[in-house]
Amino acid sequence: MNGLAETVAHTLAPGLLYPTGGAILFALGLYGLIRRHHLVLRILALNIMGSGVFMVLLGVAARGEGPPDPVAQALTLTGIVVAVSATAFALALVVHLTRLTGHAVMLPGPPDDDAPVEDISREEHHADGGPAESSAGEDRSA
Amino acid sequence: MNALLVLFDLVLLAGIVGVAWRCLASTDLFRAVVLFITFGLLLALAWVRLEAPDIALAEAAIGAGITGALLLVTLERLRSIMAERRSGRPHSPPPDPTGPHALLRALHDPLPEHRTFLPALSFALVVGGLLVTALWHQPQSVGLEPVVDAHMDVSGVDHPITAVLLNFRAYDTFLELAIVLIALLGAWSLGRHDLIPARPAPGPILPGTLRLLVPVAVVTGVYVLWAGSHAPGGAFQAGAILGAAGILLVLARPRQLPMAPAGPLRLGISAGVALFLLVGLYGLAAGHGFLGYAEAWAYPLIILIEVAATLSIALTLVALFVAGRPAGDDT
Amino acid sequence: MDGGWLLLAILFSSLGPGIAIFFLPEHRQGLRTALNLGGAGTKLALVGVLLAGVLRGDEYHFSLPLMPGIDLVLAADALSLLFASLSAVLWFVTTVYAIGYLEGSPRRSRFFGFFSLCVSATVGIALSGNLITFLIFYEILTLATWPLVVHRGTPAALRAGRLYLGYTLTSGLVLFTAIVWLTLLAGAEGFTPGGYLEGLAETHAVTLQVLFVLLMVGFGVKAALVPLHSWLPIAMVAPAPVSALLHAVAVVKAGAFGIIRVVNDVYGAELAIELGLTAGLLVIAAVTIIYGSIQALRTDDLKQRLAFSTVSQVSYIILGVALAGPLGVIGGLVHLVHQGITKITLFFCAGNFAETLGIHRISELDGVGRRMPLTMLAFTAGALGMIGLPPLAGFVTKWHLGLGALEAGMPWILGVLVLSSLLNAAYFLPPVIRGWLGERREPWHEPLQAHAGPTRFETHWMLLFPVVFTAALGLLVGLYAGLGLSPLGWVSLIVQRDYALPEFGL
Amino acid sequence: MIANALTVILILAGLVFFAAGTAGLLRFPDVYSRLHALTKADNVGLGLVILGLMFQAGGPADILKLLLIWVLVLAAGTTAAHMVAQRTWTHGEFESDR
Amino acid sequence: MIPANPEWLPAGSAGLVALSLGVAVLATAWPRQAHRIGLLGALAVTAWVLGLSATFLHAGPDPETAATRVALGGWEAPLGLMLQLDGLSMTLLVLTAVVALATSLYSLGYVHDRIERRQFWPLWLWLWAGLNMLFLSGDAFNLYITLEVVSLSAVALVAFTGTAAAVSGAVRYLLVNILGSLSFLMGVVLLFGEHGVLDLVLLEARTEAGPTERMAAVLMTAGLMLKAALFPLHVWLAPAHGSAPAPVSAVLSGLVVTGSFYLILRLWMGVFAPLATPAFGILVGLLGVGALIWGSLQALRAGRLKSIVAYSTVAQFGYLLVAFPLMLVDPGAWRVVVFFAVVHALAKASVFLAAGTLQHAAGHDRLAELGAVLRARPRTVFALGLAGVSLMGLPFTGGFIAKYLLLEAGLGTVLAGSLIGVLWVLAIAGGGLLAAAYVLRMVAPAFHRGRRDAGEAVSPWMDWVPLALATVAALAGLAGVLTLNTLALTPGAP
Repeated sequence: MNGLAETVAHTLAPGLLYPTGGAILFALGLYGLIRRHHLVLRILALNIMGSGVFMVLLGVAARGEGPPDPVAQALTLTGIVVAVSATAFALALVVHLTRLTGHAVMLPGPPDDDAPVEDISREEHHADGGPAESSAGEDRSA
Repeated sequence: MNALLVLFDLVLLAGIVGVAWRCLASTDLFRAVVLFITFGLLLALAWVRLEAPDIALAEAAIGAGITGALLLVTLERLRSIMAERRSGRPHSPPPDPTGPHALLRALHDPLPEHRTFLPALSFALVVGGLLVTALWHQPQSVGLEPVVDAHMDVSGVDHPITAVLLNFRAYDTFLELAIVLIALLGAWSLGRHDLIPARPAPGPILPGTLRLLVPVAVVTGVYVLWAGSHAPGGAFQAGAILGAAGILLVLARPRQLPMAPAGPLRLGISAGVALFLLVGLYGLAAGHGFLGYAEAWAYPLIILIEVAATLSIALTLVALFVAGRPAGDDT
Repeated sequence: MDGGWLLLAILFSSLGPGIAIFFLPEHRQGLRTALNLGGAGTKLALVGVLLAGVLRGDEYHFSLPLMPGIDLVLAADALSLLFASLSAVLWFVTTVYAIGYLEGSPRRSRFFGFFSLCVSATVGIALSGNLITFLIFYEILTLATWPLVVHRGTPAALRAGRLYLGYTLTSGLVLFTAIVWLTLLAGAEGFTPGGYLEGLAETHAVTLQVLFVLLMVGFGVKAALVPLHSWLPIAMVAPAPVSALLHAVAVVKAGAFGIIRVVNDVYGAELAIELGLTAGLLVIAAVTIIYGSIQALRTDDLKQRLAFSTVSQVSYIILGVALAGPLGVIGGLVHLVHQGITKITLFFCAGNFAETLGIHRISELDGVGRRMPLTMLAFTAGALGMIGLPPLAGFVTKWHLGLGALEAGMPWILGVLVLSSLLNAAYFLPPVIRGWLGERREPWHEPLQAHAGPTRFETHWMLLFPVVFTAALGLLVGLYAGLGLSPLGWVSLIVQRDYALPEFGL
Repeated sequence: MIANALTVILILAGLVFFAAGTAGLLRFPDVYSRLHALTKADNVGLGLVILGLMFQAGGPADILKLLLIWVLVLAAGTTAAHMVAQRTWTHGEFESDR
Repeated sequence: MIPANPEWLPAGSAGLVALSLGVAVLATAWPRQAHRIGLLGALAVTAWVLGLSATFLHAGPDPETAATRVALGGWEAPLGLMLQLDGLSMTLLVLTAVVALATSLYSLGYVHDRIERRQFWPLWLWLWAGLNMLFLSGDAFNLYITLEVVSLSAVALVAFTGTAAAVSGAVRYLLVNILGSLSFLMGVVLLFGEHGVLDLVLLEARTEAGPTERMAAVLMTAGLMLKAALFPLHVWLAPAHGSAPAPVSAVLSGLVVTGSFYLILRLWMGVFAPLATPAFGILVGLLGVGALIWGSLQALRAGRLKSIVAYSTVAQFGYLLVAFPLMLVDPGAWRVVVFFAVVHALAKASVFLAAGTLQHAAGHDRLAELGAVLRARPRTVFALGLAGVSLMGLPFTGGFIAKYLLLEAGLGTVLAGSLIGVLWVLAIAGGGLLAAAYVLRMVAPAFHRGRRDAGEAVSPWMDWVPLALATVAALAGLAGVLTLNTLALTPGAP
């Protein structure tokens, strides 16, 4: 009986509880990533996975008696900044893709062999002049 | 006391997981994004509970705040693109009788999501289960806390996290700054920036509030930066706060972006990495190793790097919000 | 590294010009011709120097580490010189012929580039000092030949190219695997007269047998052993100089040369007999000889007939090697040279007929002897040589093969030889008879004159000279077989060294 | 001890306001009334919570910081509510609100 | 001639990082001169790497004296971060320098638009710096950061053409990369949680075959396999590599993918070494066979030149997987694997560059309509063919030597009595035939009869660089002994 109580207490300590929560978030994000096709949702799913990783890291760092591990916290801080950078870039890409194709969904399957490939080394191609030009991209609705 | 805390932990975790679940299960993008911001705020609470106030600060400012702003402006951009395509007339004002969300819903998945249910569920369960098993079997490790503690007196700062970030593992931090910069370079390479799809808010309320809030934000940012050497805070949190202020300014005048001219802007966004690198090279030349400091110089150098980094991060975050490269960059 | 530079120089005398030609603009015809002939001449001279050196007893050796424990080795022994000189002489002739043959046709830079590459690979094969080096040049040869086979770019040519690559690359992989395996077992030894595998015979007999089969499959495709021969007749779509090269000098010979190397210098005749490997090879060679001849009889296309004749004739070489006795080996090795000279003559002639008069079939040959007497004379000499009429080259071969068969105690081989000679006569005499005795009713249509104007001789001199030269060479090697420097004399020298025999007469 | 009791009481009172605001957000029929419920209740709720926390503060600096937080939230909340209302006024209600 | 001094190695390694970062930062801050900075920087970094490698080799042949660990900022592990220079990283740094220099020169001709140049060069220089840092990193978390530097800049470059296909490929590539990074990071967190250190050497000393290591191995390997496009996690590769600008495809297929593979190898040779079991090896080997067959078949079916090359990467990486079971039998085989990866990188980069030249000339890369340009550009076709021969593993190229050594290892397995070794041998030998088939598909139209049309003029860089790199790939066979000896200077590795 005493042993059971100890196990429960051990399990409910933040050093184990939060890592478990992190693992659940990681799995949840993975589930969402597979299930949802909208790219914004996929990006959210990846962010949730990332938060799961950070939760495991911080939870693990908070185990034990003393103050939490500052290295783990520093790593998490770095990780959060990396995550926001990647998210910002991903969102910019999604907007660009939507402008070109008309939807923010990843096209399934291998690349279309007939899809024209623009070649930036040729004369006729010039730097993207802005929305007016790019909105004329071809439509590849599924 | 302990039981209460456990209860708090359980409720908080349940809330976090629940919000994450609702966010991912949402059929409405706007709702998902709002739930995600909530998720970030709850996470910040969890970080406080895990004795990580620095991370909580960063999560609230960066994870929830900046990410939230980026997500919302993305939704708005998607909406306006869809509206343009619908109307077939570029740059026409979006038709709005049905409200923004019908269109967003139209963006939705043409693919049969139901087919992925079982594989996704089993896969996630297996991964999660294995992870939990591994975590529960982990012995308690000492970690690096004692090592960091033993070196605090030679680190030049009093706050262990700042010591790790800017001294012991300065290389990581340098690369982190680089990643922020690369994300911006990537976004800029996609094309020039659009108009931000927000209409200027009429009336004096917003400008008036901003006149109050922006100075406060600047002061707060500087304070957080300065505090970082001995207490929770530092360049990233400060940069995020200043960046948020910048985003507010951008939003207040979406039609005339208060962007700096190209040359100074480029210098500004790369100032953090450039200065960091110079200091690192100095360390290499002076025999302290690449990215190393002489003990006596550690504090001023760290502060110098942090100031530059804060400015660069703030500027970069605003630029990421605007997304495309400024027109001046091409001339 | 003694004298290794000479070996390298021999390799690069064709490789260098080849690469230079490749990047030459199409219209730089004079420079291209100069490079071609210069390369061929240099190579000939260098091989001469090498020959003199080897006769003096000098050692030539070059090695370059490729992998730990495995070197790229070039070495000159008597056997390699036999093949190298054959290639050098015939390359020179073929180059002259090809320049004449391709005059005015497009994409000559590419053609001659790969042509030179091809010969470099062949000489590399000749000079290889171990199996891995051999494999390297063997595969380069495969690749360098493909552009020549598909040179015309017609669908038929491309089909032939695909088939050629399919066969040779697959067999190359088999060979590759076998050689790696062998090297794992026995180390990266150099070719040793008498073989270097005796030590393994006790413990790894079955492995060695399996490896031998794999090696024979690997070489057999290029040597066109039945049933691996079908690419060869189809590859006849290539231009005539290419066919000549393929059949007489490079590809087919490379396969045969590989088999010689394996039997003589890797396994060694004794071990090969002991393991029962030669018997199988003999049977296959015999079957190929007969089968090739029968197939040659059945076709009316001149080049096809020559191709099947090659299938048949190359197996004489294999047969000789598989007899694994001194006399048999002499017969096989000497046929390497004899068949090369004779067959190249025949292909040149066929090319001349096609190029000058547009004749591709035997049934069209009636009366050609009167229009093109020199070419027809050369063709006759070659055909009689192939049949084995004494004292021509083919006879020398068959004589030694027969002696070798008796020496090995296998008289049934004699039957094979007789039968094949009859078949040879049956498919080579009709074109000769038609050419001299047939009557041509309608006038010749002259595609060559049509586009290049009248020629001083019966055809372009660059087409005629090689034919006459090789035909004369073919006669000479038969007539003066007894001389020390004739192929036969040279081969006897090789065999004496290999089998450590005292001086012996015939 | 008294300070602690006051803290508890004030925070609980603040929570009541928060709960009321949230109930309003969930139950009221349109954007304007929801804003009405939310902003007022939350402003007062937060004020009460901050007041309660002041009793726990270590010194005047902390008290000032807490006050500053309240003022900032007031300003931000007001502006946000204003903008939501303004947007609703010009563009109609969000579909998901109905 | 100054004698090389082993004491220069620490400063040399840190200096390499600093130099490549400095070039990238300078180009970012001064985009108008980015291409000039890039060119000078490329030359400087390449020279630096070559000098470093000479010093490194000079410090041999004892791996312990040649291999160098540099404490950044003067902080030794576990507190600080360590750079790690050994035979493995040195080899890959040299490879990176060669391919990157070629790509830089090629890009001078390829990216000629004044404005695009400014966007391209900083990203490319960051990518190069990221690769250099990845190969030098000796810290688990720092590896995650360098991986992110590499992936973000790589994704940005994939999207560079701005077409729907490219951006779609880039989005997919980015999501996959983030997922891979997160999976990797979760593994790092698990290891850190159990052992409390991040330094690879210290981790290696502390790990045993426990549940943490197992889970971390699964997560990190899966994440890296995703990034390295190892079968069956390869689906993102062809859309991304096939739609990117040619120099970017070259770097992605040649270096970026190799970088992830390098990490897998490094982890399994060090931290996860206790976990490697024969059953695991066979599983990986079977995946490799699958990759070989599937990738080759896709390459045989694809209609676009660059798609063929991209699928060929999937197939060729199958060899690397097939080599895993061989390494369990003969631990020394890892050097062969690395040599194969090096040779593949050289060949694949030159094929992509050549394909880029053809695409530029023709304005598209649909194989069916490319004949006229192929016929008119023998130099480029020659480069394509030469590098293709290396991919097939035929002599006299680096590919042949690599294939030889692989086959040797495979047959060694068979001789050691492993029945499934026969399958590995068949796969290694047969893969060459499949490669020959798809290389032939690319080259054969040049030999068809038909119209010749050189198409759009190309800059001399685009004309000659593919050929030069293909020659290097072919001659890499001569560097076999040198490479294997360099790799032997890796302490702790068999």
